[in-house]
Amino acid sequence: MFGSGLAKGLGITMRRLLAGPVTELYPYDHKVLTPASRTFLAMYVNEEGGPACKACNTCIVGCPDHVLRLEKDPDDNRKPLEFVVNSGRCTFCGLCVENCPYDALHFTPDYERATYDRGTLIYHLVHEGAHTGEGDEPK
Amino acid sequence: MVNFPRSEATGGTETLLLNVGPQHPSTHGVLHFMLEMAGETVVTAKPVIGYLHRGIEKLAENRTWQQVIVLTDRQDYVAQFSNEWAYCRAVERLAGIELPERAEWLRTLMGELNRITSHLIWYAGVTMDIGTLGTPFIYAWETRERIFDFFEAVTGARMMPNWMRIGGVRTDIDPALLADLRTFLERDFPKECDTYEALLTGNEIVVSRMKGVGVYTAEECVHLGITGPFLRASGLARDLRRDAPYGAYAKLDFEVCTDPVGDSLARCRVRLRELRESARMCIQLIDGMPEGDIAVKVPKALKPPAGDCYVRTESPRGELGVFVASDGTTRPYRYRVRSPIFYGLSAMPRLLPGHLLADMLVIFGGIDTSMGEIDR
Amino acid sequence: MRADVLDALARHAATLDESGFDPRADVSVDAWAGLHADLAALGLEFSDITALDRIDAVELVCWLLSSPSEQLSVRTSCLNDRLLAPTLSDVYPPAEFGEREVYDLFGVVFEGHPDMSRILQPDDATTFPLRKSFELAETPW
Amino acid sequence: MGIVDRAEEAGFITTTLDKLLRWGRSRSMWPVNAGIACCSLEMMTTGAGRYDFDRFGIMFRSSPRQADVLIVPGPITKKMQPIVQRVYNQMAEPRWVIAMGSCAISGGAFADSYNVLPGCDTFLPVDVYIPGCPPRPEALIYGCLKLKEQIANTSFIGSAARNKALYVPPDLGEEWPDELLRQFGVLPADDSSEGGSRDVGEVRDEG
Amino acid sequence: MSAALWLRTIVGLVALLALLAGVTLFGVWWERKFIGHLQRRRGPLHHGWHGLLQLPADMIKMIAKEDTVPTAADSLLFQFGPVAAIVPAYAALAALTFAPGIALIDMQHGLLYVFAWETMLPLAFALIGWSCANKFTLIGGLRAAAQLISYEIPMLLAALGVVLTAQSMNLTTIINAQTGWWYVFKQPLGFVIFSVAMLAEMNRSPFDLPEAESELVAGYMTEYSGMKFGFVQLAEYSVLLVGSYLIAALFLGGWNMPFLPASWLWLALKIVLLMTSTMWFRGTFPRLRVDTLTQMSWKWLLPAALVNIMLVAALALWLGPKVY
Repeated sequence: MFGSGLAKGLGITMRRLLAGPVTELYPYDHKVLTPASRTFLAMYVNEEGGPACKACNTCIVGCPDHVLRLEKDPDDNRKPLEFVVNSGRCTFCGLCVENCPYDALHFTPDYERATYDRGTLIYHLVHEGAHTGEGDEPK
Repeated sequence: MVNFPRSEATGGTETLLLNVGPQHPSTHGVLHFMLEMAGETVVTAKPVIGYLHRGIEKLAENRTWQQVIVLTDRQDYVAQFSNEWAYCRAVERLAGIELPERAEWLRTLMGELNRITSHLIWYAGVTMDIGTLGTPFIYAWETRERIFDFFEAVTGARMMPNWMRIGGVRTDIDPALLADLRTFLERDFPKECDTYEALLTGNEIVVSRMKGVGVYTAEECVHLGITGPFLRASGLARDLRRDAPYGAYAKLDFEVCTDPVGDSLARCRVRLRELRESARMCIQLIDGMPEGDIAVKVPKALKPPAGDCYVRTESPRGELGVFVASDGTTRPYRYRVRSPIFYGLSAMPRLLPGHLLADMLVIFGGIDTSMGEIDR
Repeated sequence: MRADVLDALARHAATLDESGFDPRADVSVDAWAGLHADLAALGLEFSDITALDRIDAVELVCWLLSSPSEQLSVRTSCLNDRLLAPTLSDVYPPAEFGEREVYDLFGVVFEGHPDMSRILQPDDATTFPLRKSFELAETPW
Repeated sequence: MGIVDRAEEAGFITTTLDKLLRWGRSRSMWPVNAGIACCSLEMMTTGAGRYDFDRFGIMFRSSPRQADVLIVPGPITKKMQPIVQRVYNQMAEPRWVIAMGSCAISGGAFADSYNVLPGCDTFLPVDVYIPGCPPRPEALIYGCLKLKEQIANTSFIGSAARNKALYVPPDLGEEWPDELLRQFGVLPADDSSEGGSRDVGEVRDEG
Repeated sequence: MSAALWLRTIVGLVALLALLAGVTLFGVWWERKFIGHLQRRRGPLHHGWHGLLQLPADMIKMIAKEDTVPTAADSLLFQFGPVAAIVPAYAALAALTFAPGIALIDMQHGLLYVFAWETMLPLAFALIGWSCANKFTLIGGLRAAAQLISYEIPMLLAALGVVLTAQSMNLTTIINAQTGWWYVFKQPLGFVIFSVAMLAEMNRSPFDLPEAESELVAGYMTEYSGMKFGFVQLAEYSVLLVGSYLIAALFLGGWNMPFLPASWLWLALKIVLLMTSTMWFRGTFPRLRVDTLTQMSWKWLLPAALVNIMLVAALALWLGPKVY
C-alpha cells in the first residue's frame, strides 16, 4: 500500500533517535589511537641521549615525497647533524619507518598539530647533532 | 570555448546554459557539467573534467615501483585498496611474482571490505542527491566508520592504507580483529542493509523518482563503454571476479548481482545487493583464511623486465585497468589507469539529454563518480 | 585467438605477436581506423586507449576485449614529426574521451574527432606532460 | 556591525561590541560545503554521526555567501585555482581559510606535479594549517577549535581596513625561481596582481 | 484611534515580533537538535546548556556579516526581497487567536486574511529568485511560485469544508465549534489534504524543492548573506508557525482538549508537535521531483478536495450544520 514505505522510514529514524547518539565527544574525551596508527614522525633516543639515527640515508632515498632532509656530521659519518621532516608535506605513508635499518624512527600517536603558521610544521628532529624531541607527543 | 548547437527540442525558444559544478553539492567532487536546459529539461550535457588532475601518471614515472603505491591510494580515494591491488597485480604479472595464498586471501578480504565502504559512499551520495537531509547518509557513514576502525587497526591509517606491497601485503591481520569483524558482518551488517533498503528502494518517493528513469539496455551500455554495477543493472552478468578470477575469488561462492530492468532503481538495487554479497564473501574469506606467509621476498630495488602488461580488475565502479610499462629500471616507464568512470562519464552526453535536472542527478549518481579516479 | 579476428588482422597487414602477456597486433597508422572498424564489426569491445612515449615516436595502444576475460592490444606508431592518427570515436564512442586524454598528455591529434580539445589540463595549457622530454621540477619546501 | 569593523580606535561601545562579535563569530563558523579531494571525505566524516561538527555550531552551507570558513580539503590544481579563488571571493566578510591536509598546505604528495599548486596559501590567506594525509576527524576538529580560539582572541576593531588590503602571498624564499612561481600561477603573467581582491559581481555566470 | 488602541496595537505588534523571533530561534535550535538525534548525532551541544546559546551566536554573526549585493543583481529588488518575504509572514500573525480573546485583532474573516497574506509569499520568493541574477535562484524562485500556487487551491478548498461546517471564517468561532468532536474526525479527508498542501506551502520536505540543496545549491536564497539570509529564514519559520497553527486550529481543536479545560497550552503543544513532525519528515524523506509534485496537486489533491467539499456539504445538509 502506498505510504507503508514512508511509515517504515519514519519508524526507522525514530528508532534510531531512541537508540541514542553514537557521538564521541572529542575535545572532552581524548581519543587514544591504536598503536599501528601512522601519524607524526619522531625519533628515538639512543643510550647516550643522542638521536638514534645513524645517518644512513635509507629513509631519504625511500621517501616518495621528498619530505625528509638529512645532514651528516662532518666529523662522524654515522651521526646526523640535522634531521628535518616537513610534516606539512608528508603523506604519512610510513615508508621511512619501515625502511629504517636501525629502527630509529617511529610514529607518535598524536594528531593535535594544527598551527597558524606553515613554517612550524617543519620539525627539526635532530638539530646540531642533538635530539630535540620535536615531533614527539607533547607531555 | 564551448558552443552549444541550437536545439530543436525547445521549439525555438531560448535555452539556458546552466553550469553545475565544479563546486556544487551533488557533483561528488569537482566535476563540472555544462547543461543546456529547456526549462528544467536537459537538452545537451557536456562534462568538463580535469579539476583534480594531479598528474599521477607522470609522478609515477619519477618514483620507484614501490613508491607508486602511495599514489595509487590517493588516485581513487574512495576505493584505495582496489587501486593498490590493481597496480600490484599489474607489476607482479610483469615481474612474474607468485604470491603466497594467504596474501591473496588477505588482499581479497580488504578488497571486498573496500567495496562495501565504497558502495556506502555511493549510497550516501545518492540519498543526498535525491534530497534527504543527510539521515541515510549519516547511517551509511556509521557503518563505514566501523569498517574504518578495522582498516586503521590493520594498516595504521583510516583512509590511505599503503598496505599492499609488490609481492604481498605489509602487515598481517590479528585473528581477534578478524573475529570481531566477522561478528559485525554476520550480525549487525544485514540489519544495516535492511535499513538502507527501507530508506532507499523501499521508499515510495524514491521509487516514484527512480522507477523508469534512465532505462538503458545492456547493448547500449557495452557500446558506450560502461562497466560495473551500472552494466549489471541492465541485465548483463559481467563481473571480472567471476569471468577472470583473481585473488581468492575462484574459491569463493558468490552471486553476480544483476537486475533485468536497467533503470535507476535497478542500479540502486544491484548496489545494495552487492553490499550483502560482499559481506557474505568477507565471512567466507575470514572462515577459510589459509595460514602461511603474507609476502614473498622482493628486492627493494625491484627491476621488472622490459615490457608492458595490462591488468583489469573489478573495482567497485567497474573494470579498473592498469597498464604498466617497464624499461628494466627501478622506475615505471609508463603507468596508466583505465578508469571505469572516466569512460562512464564519456557516455553521459549521450545518456542525459531529455531528462529533467533532478533526474539527471539521479542517473549520473548511478555511475558512482569519484573524481580522483577520473582525473588522476 | 579467433579465426575471424586473425583474418581481419591479416587483411590490414597487421603483425601479430603472441609471445608477450597478451597478444598484440602492430599496424600502420593508415590501417588504424580500418582495422578497428573491422574488429568492432566482429564484436570486439573497446577497453582502453592510451599511448607510450618511444622518444622518437608515440606508440598508440588500444586494448580490446574479445571476451570478458581475453584482451588484446592493437598498436601503432606516430612519428614525432607527424603526430596524427585517425579517430576511433565513431567506431567506439568511449574512445572520444580516451583520445582527448592522449591528445592532452601526449600531443597526438586525432583526425575526425568531434572535439579535439584539452580534457585534463586547463584549456590554455601548452605542454604535453607525459612526453619524456617534459621533466618535472622538484618543488622546494 | 560596521561600527566595529570600521572603527579606527577602541572606545567603550566598540570594545563591548567587539567582545560580543568575537563571541558570536567564534561560536558560529559555517564552512562551505566544498569538497575537492580525499580530505573532503574526512570532512564529511567529521560532519557525520561519530564526530558531529554540529556540536560546535559548525554547519556546512552549500552557498559560499552564507559561509564563514573555507576549508580547502585537497590539492589545488591549476584548473581548480580560479574556482577556489572565486568561491573565496564570493564569501562575505569576515571569512577564514583552513588548509586541510598536506596537499592544501604544500602540495603534499603532488607537490612536484606539473599541475598542482604548492599549497593554497599561494593565493589565499590561510589561517589554520591542519597537517595530515588526510587529517583525522579529530585533527580537523582540533584545527577548527584553533580557529575558534583565534577568532575569539583577535579584535575586530579596524578589521575592515585590514581586510581591504590585498593578500600578499608569503615570501617563499629565494629557492623559488620566478619561473616556477609563474608556472604555478603564484605570480601573474604580467605585473598586476589580483591576489585577494574581491569581486562580488563575478557571480553572474556562476549559475 | 484612541490612545489605548494605539498602545494595544504597538504592544501587540512587538509581542508578535518577539513571538516570531522566539519561535524562529527555538525552532532552529530544536530542529538542529531533533534532526541531529534522528541521525544519532547530538546537534548543538557545547555552547550553552545543550547548545541553547548556539542560535544567539548565529544571529550575532549573521547581523555582523558583510552584506553583499551581487553587481549583476537588481539592487533595489534584491534589498527589498527579504522585506517582501517577512512582511506577509509577519502580517499574517496579526489575525491569529492564541487563546480565547487573545489576538491582536480578532477579525470577522480572520481565516481569509491569513490566507490572503500567505499567498503573497510565492510572489516574494519569485521576486527574490529573479532579482539575484543567478540561475539557481531563478529556478528556485520559479519552483517556489509554481509549487505554492498549485498547492494553494486544494488547501483553500479543504479549509472551505471547515468554514462550511463552522459557518464562520472567524478563527475563534471555528475553534470553539470544536469543543466536541475535532474536525479531524469529522473531515479526515479534508485534514489529509490540508496537511499535505500545508506541508508544501511551508516548503518542507518532501516538498522542499525551492531550496533543493542537491540541485540548486540553496535555492532562491543562494545569494543572500548575513542578515538578509536570516530574514528569509525568519520568513520560512513564520510560515511554519502559521501553517502549524492553522492545522491545529482548523482540524485539531485549537485550544480545546477532550476532558480537560481549554487553554492556550494545548494549542502551543499541538503547534510544537506539528512542527516537530515536519522536522521528522524532513529528517527522513527525500524530496519529490518537480513534475510529480505539481501532478500530485492537480491530479490527486484538487479532485479529492472537490469530493471532500461536496461530501461535507451533503452531510451538512443531511444532518444539519449544528450536528455535523
